[in-house]
Amino acid sequence: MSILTHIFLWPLIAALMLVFVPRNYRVIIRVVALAATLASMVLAIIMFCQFVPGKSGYQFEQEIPWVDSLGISYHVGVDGLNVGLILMGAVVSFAAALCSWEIQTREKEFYILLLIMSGGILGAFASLDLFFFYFLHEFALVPTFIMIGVWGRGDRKNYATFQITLYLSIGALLALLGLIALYLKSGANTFDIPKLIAYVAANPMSLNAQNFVFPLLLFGFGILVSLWPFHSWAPLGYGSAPSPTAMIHAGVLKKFGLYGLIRIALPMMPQAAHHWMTILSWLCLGNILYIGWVAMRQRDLNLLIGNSSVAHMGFVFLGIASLNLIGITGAVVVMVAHGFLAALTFALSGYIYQKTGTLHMAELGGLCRPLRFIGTALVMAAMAGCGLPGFANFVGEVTVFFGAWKAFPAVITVLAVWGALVIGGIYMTRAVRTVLHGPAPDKFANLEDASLWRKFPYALLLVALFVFGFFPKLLTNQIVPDASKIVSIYQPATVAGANDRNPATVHAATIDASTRGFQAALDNGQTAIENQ
Amino acid sequence: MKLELLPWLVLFMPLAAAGIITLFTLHFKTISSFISIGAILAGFVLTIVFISANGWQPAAGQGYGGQPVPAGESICQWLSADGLNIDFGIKLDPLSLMMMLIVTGVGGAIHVYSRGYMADDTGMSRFFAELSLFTFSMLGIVMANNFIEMFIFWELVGVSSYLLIGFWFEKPSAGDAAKKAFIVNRLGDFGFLLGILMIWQWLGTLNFSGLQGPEALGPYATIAGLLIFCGAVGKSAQFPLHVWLPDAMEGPTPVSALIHAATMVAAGVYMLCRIFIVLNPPALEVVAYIGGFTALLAAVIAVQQNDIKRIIAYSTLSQLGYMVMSVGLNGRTPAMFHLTTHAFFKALLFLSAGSVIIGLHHEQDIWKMGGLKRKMPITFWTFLVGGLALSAIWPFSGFYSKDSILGNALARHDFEGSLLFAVGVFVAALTTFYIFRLFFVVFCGKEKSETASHAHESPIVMTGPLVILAIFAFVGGLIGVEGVYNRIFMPHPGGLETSASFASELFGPFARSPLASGLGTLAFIIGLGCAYALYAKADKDPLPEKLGGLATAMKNKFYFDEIYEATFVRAHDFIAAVCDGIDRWVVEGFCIGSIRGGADLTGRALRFLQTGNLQTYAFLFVIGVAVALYVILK
Amino acid sequence: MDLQNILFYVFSALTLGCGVLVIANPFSRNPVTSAMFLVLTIISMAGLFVLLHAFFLAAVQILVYAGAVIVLFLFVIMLLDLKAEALRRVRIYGLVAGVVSVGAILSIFLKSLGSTLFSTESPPAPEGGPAELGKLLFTNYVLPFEVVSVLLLVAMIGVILLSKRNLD
Amino acid sequence: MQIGLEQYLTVSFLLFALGLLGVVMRRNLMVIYMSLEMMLNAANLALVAFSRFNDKLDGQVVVFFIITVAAAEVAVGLALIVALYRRHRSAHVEDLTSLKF
Amino acid sequence: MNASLLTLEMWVIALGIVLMLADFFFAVSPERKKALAYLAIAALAVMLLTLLGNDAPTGAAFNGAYVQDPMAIFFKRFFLVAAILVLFLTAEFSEKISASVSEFYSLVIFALTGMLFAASSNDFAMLFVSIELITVTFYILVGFQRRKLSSLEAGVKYLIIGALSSAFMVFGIALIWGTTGQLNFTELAAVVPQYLSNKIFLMGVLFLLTGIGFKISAVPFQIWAPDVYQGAPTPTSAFLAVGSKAAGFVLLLRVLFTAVPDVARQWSTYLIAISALTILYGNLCAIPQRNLKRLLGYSSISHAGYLLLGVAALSASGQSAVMYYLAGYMFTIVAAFTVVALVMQHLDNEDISGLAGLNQRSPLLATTMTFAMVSLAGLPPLAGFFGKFLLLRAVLEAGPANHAYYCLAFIALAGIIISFYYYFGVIRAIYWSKEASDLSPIRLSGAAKFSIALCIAGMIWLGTFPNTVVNLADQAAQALK
Repeated sequence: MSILTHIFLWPLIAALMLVFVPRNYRVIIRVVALAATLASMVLAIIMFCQFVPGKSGYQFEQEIPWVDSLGISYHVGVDGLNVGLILMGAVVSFAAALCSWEIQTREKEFYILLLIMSGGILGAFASLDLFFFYFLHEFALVPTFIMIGVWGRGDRKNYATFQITLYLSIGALLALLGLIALYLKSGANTFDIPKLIAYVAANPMSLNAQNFVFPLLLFGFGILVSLWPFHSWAPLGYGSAPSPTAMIHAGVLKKFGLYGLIRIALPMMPQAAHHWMTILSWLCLGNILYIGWVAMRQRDLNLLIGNSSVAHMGFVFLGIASLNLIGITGAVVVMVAHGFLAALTFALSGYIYQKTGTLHMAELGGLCRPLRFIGTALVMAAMAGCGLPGFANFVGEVTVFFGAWKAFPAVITVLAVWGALVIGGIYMTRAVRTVLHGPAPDKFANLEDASLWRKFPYALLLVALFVFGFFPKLLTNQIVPDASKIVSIYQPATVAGANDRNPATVHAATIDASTRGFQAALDNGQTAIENQ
Repeated sequence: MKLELLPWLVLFMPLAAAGIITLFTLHFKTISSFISIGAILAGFVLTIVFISANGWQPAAGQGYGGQPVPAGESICQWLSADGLNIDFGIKLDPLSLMMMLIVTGVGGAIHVYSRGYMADDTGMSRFFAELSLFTFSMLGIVMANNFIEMFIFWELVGVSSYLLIGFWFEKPSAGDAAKKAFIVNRLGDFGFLLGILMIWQWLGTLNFSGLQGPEALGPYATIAGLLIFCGAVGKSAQFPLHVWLPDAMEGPTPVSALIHAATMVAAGVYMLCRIFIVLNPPALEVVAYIGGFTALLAAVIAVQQNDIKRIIAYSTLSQLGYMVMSVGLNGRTPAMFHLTTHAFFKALLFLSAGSVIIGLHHEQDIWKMGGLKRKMPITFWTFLVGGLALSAIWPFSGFYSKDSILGNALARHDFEGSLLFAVGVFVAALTTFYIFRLFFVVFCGKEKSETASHAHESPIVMTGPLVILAIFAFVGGLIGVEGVYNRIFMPHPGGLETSASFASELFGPFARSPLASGLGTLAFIIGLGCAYALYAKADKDPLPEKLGGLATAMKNKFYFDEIYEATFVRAHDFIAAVCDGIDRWVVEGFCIGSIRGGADLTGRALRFLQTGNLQTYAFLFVIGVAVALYVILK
Repeated sequence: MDLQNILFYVFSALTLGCGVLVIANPFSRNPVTSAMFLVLTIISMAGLFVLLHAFFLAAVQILVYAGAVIVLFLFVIMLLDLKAEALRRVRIYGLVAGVVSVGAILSIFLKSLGSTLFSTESPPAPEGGPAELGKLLFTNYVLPFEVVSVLLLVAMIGVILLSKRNLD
Repeated sequence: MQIGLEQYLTVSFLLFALGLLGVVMRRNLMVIYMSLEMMLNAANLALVAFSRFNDKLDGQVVVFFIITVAAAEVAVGLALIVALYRRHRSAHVEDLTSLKF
Repeated sequence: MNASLLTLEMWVIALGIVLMLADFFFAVSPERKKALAYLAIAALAVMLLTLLGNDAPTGAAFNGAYVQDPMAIFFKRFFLVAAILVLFLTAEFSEKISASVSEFYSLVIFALTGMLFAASSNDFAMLFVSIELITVTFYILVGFQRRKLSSLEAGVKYLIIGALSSAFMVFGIALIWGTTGQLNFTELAAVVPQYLSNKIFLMGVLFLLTGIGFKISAVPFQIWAPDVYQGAPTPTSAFLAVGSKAAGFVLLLRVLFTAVPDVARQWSTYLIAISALTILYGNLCAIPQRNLKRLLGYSSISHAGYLLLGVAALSASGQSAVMYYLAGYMFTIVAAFTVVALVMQHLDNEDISGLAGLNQRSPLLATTMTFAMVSLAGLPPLAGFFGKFLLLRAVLEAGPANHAYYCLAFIALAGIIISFYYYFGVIRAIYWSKEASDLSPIRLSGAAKFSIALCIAGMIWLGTFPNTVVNLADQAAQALK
């Protein structure tokens, strides 16, 4: 039994157990939920440490035939692309479970749904079978709607529920169509992703087939990731969601679509990808700039955070769209980093809401004084949000910029950098200024700061951000080998691509060689050759 | 122990200090302060030890993967994906070592000073944590061996200055100032990052050791150079991004001294010298003019400011302008030399001003001071030394550095050089004028307010650093700083002037460029004269009625803030409003609304088929059959 | 123009005429008259059956339909004394709609009927007597026959249930 | 002319249409039900005619079934209508609109 | 001629008669009547296990009028399980119809007989009589609650429309037989190609399909469904939704793919259109619906549309998808109706608000309803999801042949999304509606708990371990050729 199975099965089993626990045994309910998520987090960390970067194929694999006639099998495994995501998902789930103390009503149902969410999405990330990949994500998605509907906050709760349900269902179903179409048109008659990739590599799909399937996947997954202009569900939904839900959804579930693009769409449909990625590169500017501007206008902290998390998705899309190793590596790093960050910000805003009863920025102010820890954490989160070094986000974003610079005409990268550095800076500092700085209203004079136990989730997430921000190699060394497998089919294309602007690189490489030794010279020489 | 480790230690001790303070000793002010001060002073000592052991030009450090690394670097890989190799390394050469000395030395003095200055502030632990964080980031900039690493610390100093400016975050003005500083710096970094991207694209490497002349950058050399320069413009508050620095005075005075006078704002100049090789003549020209203009503009504005710290802030701007100008005029040694001396005397000036402010219980308007000579003698003298050094009169340190800048400008014998030389001389006069305006108004004459009359001298913990800095501000020009910089900037025998006798050193400038030094001295005399004539006895500013509109324009900093408010900020807000409107009304309102309403209406309409009347049902049934028949059989 | 043809026209005219009178009787809209005309329709149709050599079915038609079904109808009508509809006026638009729709169907009927050609020569007529039918019924069609018996049983139960006096 | 299948089919079609018309037009459940019977009879006629001209008896067997089933159906249907009338005092479709929308 | 194939049917008929007779001397008290139901259930279970075990004999009887092929067996198993679940439901419902409940049981059994015959009928005479057996039985079952006017009204409506449709069907049979001279499906299939342009023949097929369309409530013959579902006694509605619809589908499959495959191919576009319209009609009308049983009526229309997806795909995978989907749909819809029966028993109307506070009154029922709705909405991990997955797969598979299939797939998506709207409305009413009138806990008998558990288990099992059923359905679909 693979460790992966344990990682995502424990929360589900716990959810099943909770069904039979009477609703008034609150302590037991919480303990079970925490224990399960903790277990999966510990297992995920172990898995992450045991993972051997660059080893060919998948690790911790397990395969059980499921529906033979359709070629569906239960197949889990990790490579560099999803190992980080699984770790992130497990950590965030645990943090979310910890943050669920803010839920006072119908705890039993809440914890059950929360466990379903975390277990399902971890399974989705772990699974190497198209069917289970989709199945488990959808399984994790449904509780989101119910949680927002039942435990949501704010007067637009119902509308938010309606909208998020509508959008995400459309997205998921489009993706489903795309996956089925992929399965049919590839002709491999299996849902097993590695087999599919191998098969398609051997006998590629026709251009028509690709151009039919790829948009379905792109926009299906895109809607799930709030790709501009299909984003309007996200801020509203997160604004009215209870914070644990927002944490898991914005942090983990949202990454599913991106992961799907990288894992499934890119390796199988190179030609279509080329055609669509240019479009995507402009759409993601919509995320980065447009949503950034929208975020500047927000008067509600949660809406601002929601918008900013939508804007961050733009960087991932940009990295994916660049279709080169640097960009995709960066994209994956941003996915992981943003997972932690989004969870952190929503947890913090949840705390503030719980203490002050409002997230309307005009009513807040000067919270750094009473809530010293929360305030500091929020400042850190804001800084991470506008891509400050030291946090994992910076690593990912800067890598994405390098990838995009290599792939696209300069203007795209220029605008993206503007969005990241300037616009991000503006709305984040505005938020800090209005919420944390300035004179504190008297009614907030003696709010109680987070107690030691409640500091834990925030600290956990911050530590994660710092660790990957200081030692990005922990992630990149695992990502690069497998990402390079994916981009390898794009290399001839990138030569054709708009990327031959530097004759001097070879020269540079030789100069470099004198300083950095022959190995480095070789690398740069290669890049130079690729770049021409 | 291995000496190679010392620099790493110097770099990371402040970070450790910051971490320890935040995590453990937030509630113990004294311990926190000692940790922080200890970290930076230890850094100072270790740096000296290292230099004395390895000399100014250390041998090869170590790299990863057994690769040979250039002299003085020790590297470890930070991130690598195919074309992109980002190292984390430290580069030790005279430039960085000297900067380390300045940062740790001056910084150390300021740390000690803050111990007294912040003594009665509840947030002192936080203050020292952030101060240590800043020290770490600044050292990082200095020691960085590649662009990304420098950019990382570049951003980190930005954020630590953000935190320190906003230290008293309850004050709305402080919060706003912090925000402004951050965003304006971000504008600069925007260009910087793009410049880095271009460098990487063309040179395929990010390491400073891999840099090559502008010809390697092909047609884009100028753009790349200027983009990089943007970073310096933001950080060193050059025109047009100079607006944040005066506001930054909202922070505690030690912060102004350390970050906004001695070290951080100088980082831009340092960076320019570091990557000087990639700048091509056109770019350099722009750099020079920007610098010169900033120097002039700031000096003019300074003449009409009444806030003691703002005056010094503007003088900082104009001195930075000197340095940038000098870099643009291909004089890196003068620039760095002036940076060093400026660090001494500007820190000194700020700290003295801080001591005045403390003495007057946070009174900052110079027209409410006066007659402090008797009440705060030490401060008086130290301030005088600082002022003389700033206004560059022989034999104060400022004289040598500024003179070498002017001399360098004159030595070019071209229009650009001469023009900027003239500007420099004029600015020198202005400098003397405004600093002594300040000096006379604050220290001489009679008390102009109640608080002034009850002023008192500051404790030793504050005056001590003042004295030390005063000494350096005095002799700073003669301790061979210039020689150290010459080691890398012009490594020909003529550069090594340490061998020369002290006397020739002392009068060197007059021998080298009599014109420059002569005019400089003349400028000083004129400035001092005017200042004395106007302000020695004045208890209100006589200039406004003399200058009229110009004075008000100067007072209002030539309305730069207002202009930016009206253009940049407005534009962003407008676009934001538009996007928000689209989002709210078109996407959410119209699209979603119509889909939802459409489905709902169709549903309600269709239900009216179900009249409940059997006959209608039968009728519909028959219609259905009829249609089907018609469709199928035509 | 032999006797068969004449009889055909007579019977079909009767069938259709009475059919019309069943659904739209200009003189009375009393269900009883409709029922009576239905009897006539069925009887004349039995005549057509005879012309088609389906003697047994003709008998069954008269016995079962005219003898049982319609009598049942009459019983019920008497039981319920349905005068109500007589008082209600016909809804014109409903009538028009009905006529149009049914007319459409009918036109398609006849069009397609005209378009398909049948063999006009009449083959040697099969003897639709009881013996032949019975043979078929109890060999090939015994299974449907049995099912129909179940159906009759169900109908019996149903009728008893639905018209029991005591509402449970 | 020779009377062939066509004529018989025409008659049965007409009869069927008449029944249909009755179902659509009349509002008395009894009469509607009679019209339905007419439609069944039209089918019977068609079957018998076909079996005559196809020279097969299966059609007549089916007619046999149809008649039986029709009888059963009528019994049940009338029982229902009676029950309804008892409960509702009306056998009129326009009074049967409690279930709608 | 091996009549041994009919053993099952014979036993079932016998059971029906026994039940009816038992009423006279055995079922004197309500408890005993309930016991009668459990006896019937046990008997059916035994038949399911013994007569339709894995080695159920296959073959044909009565010169091809009756076939016992994998598909017949699949559907017979299906009908038996459905009858068992419905009998459980009836037992819970019995006090509403206490006087003649045992007749109700026997009628259910007789309807079951009709369905069993329909499952293996292979010629038009069989088709006609079995459909009539089902329909006539349902006339009675729908109008069973004579105390309620709505029940009678539903009965009469079902009667008239049913009779109308069967008239069409009979006429269709007449025309088909008249033109081709064939009553047997298999023999008919051989001669169909030469009649493809014969309008009388096509008309006949159309009328036949009209009759079947009425049973599966496909547009434009869906109009009766909401009224009847609402008015009929709840067990009857459940049986209508499951049994009668499934019988319609088994006949539809047989007719389309065994009897007139060429016509089916010729009409694929019309099938697509019908399916699309049915989906949209059902879902759109359900949006503003407040009456739960009526809502389920509309949703059953939409599900008929989904099922037609598989039929329209004209492929083996489509047919097997239909069968799988029916299996999942059975557990789901019976669960839903069981909850309705148990919760709404004492309410006069089945307004959704009646569910308010159900999660306090009976968590089990609340969970069941939620599961049912989630499964109907087609969300993992329940049966509905995998069913829709298979159907969509079948449709997309047919895509290259005719691009209308892609549009059909998108319309199906639209329908599914619309359906979320009202299914979640039900869930919301259960969990967070304010106006909970009474919060008295609901007592559940062991049998009820058992049947509910059965339904939930079925939903989850089909959803998570679909392999077995999918394989069975595949075999059945293969046999259809």
